[in-house]
Amino acid sequence: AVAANFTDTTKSLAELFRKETGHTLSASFGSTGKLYAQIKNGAPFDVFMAADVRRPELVESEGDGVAATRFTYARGKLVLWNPRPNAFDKGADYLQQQPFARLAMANPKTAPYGLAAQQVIEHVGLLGELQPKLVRGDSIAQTFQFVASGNAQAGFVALSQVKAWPEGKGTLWSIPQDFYQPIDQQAILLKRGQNNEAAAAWLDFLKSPAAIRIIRDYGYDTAD
Amino acid sequence: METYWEPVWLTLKLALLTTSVLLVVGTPVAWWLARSRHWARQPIAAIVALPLVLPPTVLGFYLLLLLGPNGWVGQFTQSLGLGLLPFTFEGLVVASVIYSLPFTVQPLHNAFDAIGEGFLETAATLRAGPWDRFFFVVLPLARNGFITASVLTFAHTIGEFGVILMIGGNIPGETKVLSVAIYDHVESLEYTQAHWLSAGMVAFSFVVLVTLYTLNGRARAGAFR
Amino acid sequence: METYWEPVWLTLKLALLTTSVLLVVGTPVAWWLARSRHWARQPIAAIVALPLVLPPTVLGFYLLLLLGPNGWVGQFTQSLGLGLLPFTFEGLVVASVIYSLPFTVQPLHNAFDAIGEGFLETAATLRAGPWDRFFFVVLPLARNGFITASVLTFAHTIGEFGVILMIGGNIPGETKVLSVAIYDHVESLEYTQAHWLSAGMVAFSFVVLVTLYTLNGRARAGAFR
Amino acid sequence: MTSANIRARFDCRFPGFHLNVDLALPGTGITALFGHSGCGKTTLLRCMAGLQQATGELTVFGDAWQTAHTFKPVHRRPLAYVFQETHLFPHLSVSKNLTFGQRRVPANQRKIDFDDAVAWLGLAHLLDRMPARLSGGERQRVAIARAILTSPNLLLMDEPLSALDQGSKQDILPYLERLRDHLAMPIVYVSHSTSEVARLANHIVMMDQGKVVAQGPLQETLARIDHPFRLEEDAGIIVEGRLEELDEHWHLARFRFDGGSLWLRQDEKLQPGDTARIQVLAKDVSIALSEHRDQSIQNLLEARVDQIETDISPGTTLVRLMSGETPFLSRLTSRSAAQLALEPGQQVWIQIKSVALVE
Amino acid sequence: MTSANIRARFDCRFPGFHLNVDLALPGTGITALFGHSGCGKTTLLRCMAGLQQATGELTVFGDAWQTAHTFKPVHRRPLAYVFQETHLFPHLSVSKNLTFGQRRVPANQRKIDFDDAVAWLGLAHLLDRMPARLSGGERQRVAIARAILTSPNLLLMDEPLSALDQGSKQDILPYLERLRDHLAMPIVYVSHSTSEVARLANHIVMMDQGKVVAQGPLQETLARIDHPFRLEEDAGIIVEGRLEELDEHWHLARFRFDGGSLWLRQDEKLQPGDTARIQVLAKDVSIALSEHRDQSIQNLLEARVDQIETDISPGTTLVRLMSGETPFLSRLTSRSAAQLALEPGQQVWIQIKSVALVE
Ligand SMILES: Nc1ncnc2c1ncn2[C@@H]1O[C@H](COP(=O)(O)OP(=O)(O)OP(=O)(O)O)[C@@H](O)[C@H]1O
Ligand SMILES: Nc1ncnc2c1ncn2[C@@H]1O[C@H](COP(=O)(O)OP(=O)(O)OP(=O)(O)O)[C@@H](O)[C@H]1O
Ligand SMILES: [Mg+2]
Ligand SMILES: [Mg+2]
Repeated sequence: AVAANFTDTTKSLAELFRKETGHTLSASFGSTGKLYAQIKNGAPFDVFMAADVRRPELVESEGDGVAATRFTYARGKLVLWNPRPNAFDKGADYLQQQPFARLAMANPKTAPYGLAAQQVIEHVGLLGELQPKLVRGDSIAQTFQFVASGNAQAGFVALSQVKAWPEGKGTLWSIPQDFYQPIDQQAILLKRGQNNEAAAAWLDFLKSPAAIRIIRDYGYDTAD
Repeated sequence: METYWEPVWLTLKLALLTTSVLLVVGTPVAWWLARSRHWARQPIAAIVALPLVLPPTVLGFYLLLLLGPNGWVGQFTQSLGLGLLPFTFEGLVVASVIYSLPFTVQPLHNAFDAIGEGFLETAATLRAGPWDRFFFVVLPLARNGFITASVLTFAHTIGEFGVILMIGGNIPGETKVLSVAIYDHVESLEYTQAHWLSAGMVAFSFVVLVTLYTLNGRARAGAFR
Repeated sequence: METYWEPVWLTLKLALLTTSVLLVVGTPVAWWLARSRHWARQPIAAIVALPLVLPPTVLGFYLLLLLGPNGWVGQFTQSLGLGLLPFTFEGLVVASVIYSLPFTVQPLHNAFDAIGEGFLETAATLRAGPWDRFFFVVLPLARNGFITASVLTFAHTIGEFGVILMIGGNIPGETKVLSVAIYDHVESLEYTQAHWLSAGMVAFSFVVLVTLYTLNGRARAGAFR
Repeated sequence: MTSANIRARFDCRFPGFHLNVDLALPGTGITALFGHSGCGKTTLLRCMAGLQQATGELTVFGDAWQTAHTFKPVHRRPLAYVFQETHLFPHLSVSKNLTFGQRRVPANQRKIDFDDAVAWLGLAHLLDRMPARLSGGERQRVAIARAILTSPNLLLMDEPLSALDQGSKQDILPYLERLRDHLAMPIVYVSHSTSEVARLANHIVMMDQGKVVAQGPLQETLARIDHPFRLEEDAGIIVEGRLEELDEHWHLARFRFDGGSLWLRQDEKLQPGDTARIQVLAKDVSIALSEHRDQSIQNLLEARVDQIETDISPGTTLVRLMSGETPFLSRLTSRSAAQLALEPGQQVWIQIKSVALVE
Repeated sequence: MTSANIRARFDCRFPGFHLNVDLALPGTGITALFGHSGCGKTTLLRCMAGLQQATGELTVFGDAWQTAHTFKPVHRRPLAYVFQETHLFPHLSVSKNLTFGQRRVPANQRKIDFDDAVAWLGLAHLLDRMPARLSGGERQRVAIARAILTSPNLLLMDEPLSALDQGSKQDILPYLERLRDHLAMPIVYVSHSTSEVARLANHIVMMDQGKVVAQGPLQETLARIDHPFRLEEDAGIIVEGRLEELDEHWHLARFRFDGGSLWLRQDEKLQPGDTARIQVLAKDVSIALSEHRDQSIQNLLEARVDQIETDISPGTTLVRLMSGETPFLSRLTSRSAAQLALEPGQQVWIQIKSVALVE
């Protein structure tokens, strides 16, 4: 079970994993909340790669996960993005001046990137002012679509998405890590996968340098 | 934070508006499909059913492209000075209308098909012109079809979600409808709130539907053997 | 990795199975609703329409609770030795059937309503028993209703997504249907693939629908004035 | 007269209407159901068919179709019903409509051939037509053919010939007579046409406001001049007898009955020696005090005045006369009756202008 | 005779059927449309109403309803149509059905009162009923009332009385006559009942296989003995005249016409001096070589044999006789004709058994 935002990264990783270990991986993508509900109701998943920390924690504490297998496999990087080149110089000023009609972010209640975006806005002290212009995507992918389709002029999206976007980089503001709490994405081995050596191998593989390189290539940080 | 009533109110407004718009738009379409002998009849009937085939999120995605600043509908609305539709309540209505079109047109089409030519001919000999016939013969005889169309459209709009989420942008008071609110609760593990909202919605719909069907059944009992 | 054909094949299988199951299940329900004078008729008609009201994901969520190891249906299926339904293809069929129920029952209900008692009485005097009447009088006269029911159900199952994703769990080869595949592509910004799949799906559905309507129109032209 | 093989007792209410009948109908021949619009004829047929739930009892040839406790469903009753509205199946062609019932009857119980029914009712050119493309009379003929193809033990017909012209009727009536006589199929027949009834019926049931006001065999009933039947223009009698000789040159045939003989128009189907039935309407019978041979009315009979009654209107009088044992009715103006000083027992001549062969 | 105020020419094809008519119909009175089942009567009415698209022309009182280039839509034509199937609106009560058309006619053009129509057709107790709960005849009466309440300039009726019993017909016919005479509303009337036609019609159109085989005013047409009309039992003539004296005691009235006088059953509506029309059927007329007063037939006229023709069957002969300038038809067996040695020019007595007042 893999959080939807990690879809393409997982595909690359799985390719390499198959070459290295001969195990094939079958991944089910979905939003973290949905995956969690499914795990609670007997989904046939061995590994849970969430987009946040809270759900793996819950899984662990509620006894659906194998204790002490939880770790941060990636850390998302939030960017302020406008698909047009040279749209702004300094992101903070851009937010201040607001030369846009719509600013997209993910839903803070359902998506970790949304929570981070909210923290950024609060950090720059514009929550009240920006409120009327905000549109919320259900997931970070939807948020990206809002911006990519031009319906929102700019938005808080994941760096990984901008990297994957084939039509040029546009204008980016890589938001300083201290503006928001880290978007740690944790994985955990589920009870059901306890005896599946491939599952354990996959978790180990995620920590390998080769995997970390791929993850970074896709625009994520990894745990220190 | 928004109250609970805001999404409820928004949802009702959206569902009512969508249903009304669709009844107005869908009725002539269904009538044409039922009575015309034009060669384009079958292709158009098929096109009307197509919104059903695409997953709502995907349909929403394409609508977003189409209605956005780079889509040709978006450019058209902008050139009219209407601005862009996504992320507005009007946008939601447009999207719902497109998505729910088949639910209105199909039952009406069937109901119109079932009206014998004889009644229309009789009405014509009794001096009723085309509009008159439509309002005073076709509409009452197709009543069942209208009720089904309204129920399916209304309920479907209430439950609709993927398209709304995509086009609406989840803006409280503007585009955050009940289904999105429930979804939010489920996603953020606030199951109790989700249960309450769902139960309320189901109970409300149940009452509305039973009332509607009972009124209809009573009226019908007198009309037909 | 899965081929493209796997989701296509799964989708068709699901849609065909769901439609078949629903025609078998929905026909007696619709018939009962149309002909019975039981007091529970209107409440049951309303219950049949309810799956429409809940957002698909939310409906999926409740189905998951119900069919899962802690739900009473789940415990029942387990006690029968059938195992659990969620995350299996069978589970998808069950969920689709519940979700699409209104799309089958409503058009059939209307079609059955429209069949004059006179034809049934005539058939009875011509020695046709209840089943015989049903198969040789009701079914052909309700043909339009069956076509609409099938189209709506089939198309809706193809486009269905929220419930499927929730109950199915996006498992390749088992529960990853086309709509989910498209969704995956859209989510991971693989727009080209998404476009291709969507276009294919729309084109295919269009051809199927036009063929269906044309055949139907041709057959009907002979039957009615 | 035939015995009562069909016993029907029904009680059925609608708002403002109450059907309450107790009937004993013969098991052969045609029973005509007569009465004003809305008097309950259709309702009675529906009760007999089992289409209308009513309390009551119905036994047909000893077979209990309905009792206080049992109710045989419609499709198990070996009957056929020709509806007032034809109810042809719109999705089936004429020929499929025709075979709908026939196919559901076991082959060994089929007494009527498909081709025969099609020929009798003149449907050969319509077999592939859809019902919506038929004229009113064509629809009615298809409905009749469809019903008789089930070879029923009881045929219920609700104004089956109302949409047909005289010619078509004349073509169809002989076949109904054939069903009645050769297949001994009892028919309950609703009709507003007194001439149809007079020609076809063996038994009459007269209804008014849901009640039976009179019933009985045709001949007996028609010869009673005090009868509540308001056949009006069609009052008359039926005489049974035998054909005696043919006058080939003038296309005439002599009909001999108890009380004399009459000349009829010749009919190909009848040969000397055959029994036959004729109808003599009261309005075609005039009375003379002496025999007049120099006139075109050639059927003159000596008769005795039996009974004299005022008729439907005060200006006319209905006279019953006996020629031997055979009663005749004559309608004349009351003034004629007075001028001729008619009184019971008087010997007169009756002049019969026209005679119709009934079968 | 009335002039042709309605001109209709139509050409319309169905598979296996071709309607091709050219008609000039009078602008007043009732035109009866006659012919076998399937001959195209309904199709012709539908063309006149504009319900059936056909090439052709139709002018009604100088108003072009259809020409080669124009086509007035049905609802703009001031006509009413009583359909063979009644087509009552199932969602409207009887009274709402009745007012459906009436409400759509401007108030100042309404010539018929709601309550009158309801009373004529005996619908008062049915006004709140839904159509599904009516009997066949009740439905037909509602359909007739609904049609006439639009006060049309042309009334098309397709077998309007077929589901009605003799009594109901007798109740309704006078009102149709009243529409015809007092409102001068032309009616085109399809009927299979020759007696209805003989009573009502002023003009007859006889159709066969989509063609008009004969048409003309009723009296002229009926008095021609070589005519293709197959009125058969109903062959006869119409005589116009005047009521002369009443015999209150015997409920009789003397009818004087050019050529003599006849006694009729008295009718409340007619007073001495009123003009009237009577129908004399050929089968009710017998011929005598001398005058016989000692019999019940009291209407005896001296007449001259005019023409002798073989009739519908070889055994019967139709004789045309002139009483003054008035023609009569008599049907007798050919043998009688021979025995009496009838020949044109001969003076005879005609004995008329019954006479029906037509209006
Ligand atoms: N829609 C149609 N398509 C094809 N043929 C038709 C259609 N309607 C009528 N016909 C045929 O046209 C002919 C004339 O039909 P029409 O209904 O005018 O007859 P009609 O004189 O009214 O007969 P009836 O007295 O039986 O009502 C019939 O042979 C009929 O079968
Ligand atoms: N479903 C019904 N509900 C209420 N009243 C009814 C219903 N069906 C018939 N009636 C009434 O019952 C009476 C008898 O109806 P029925 O149809 O038996 O008459 P009918 O003798 O066949 O008349 P017709 O000669 O006009 O067909 C009528 O007064 C009619 O109005
Ligand atoms: Mg009836
Ligand atoms: Mg007709």
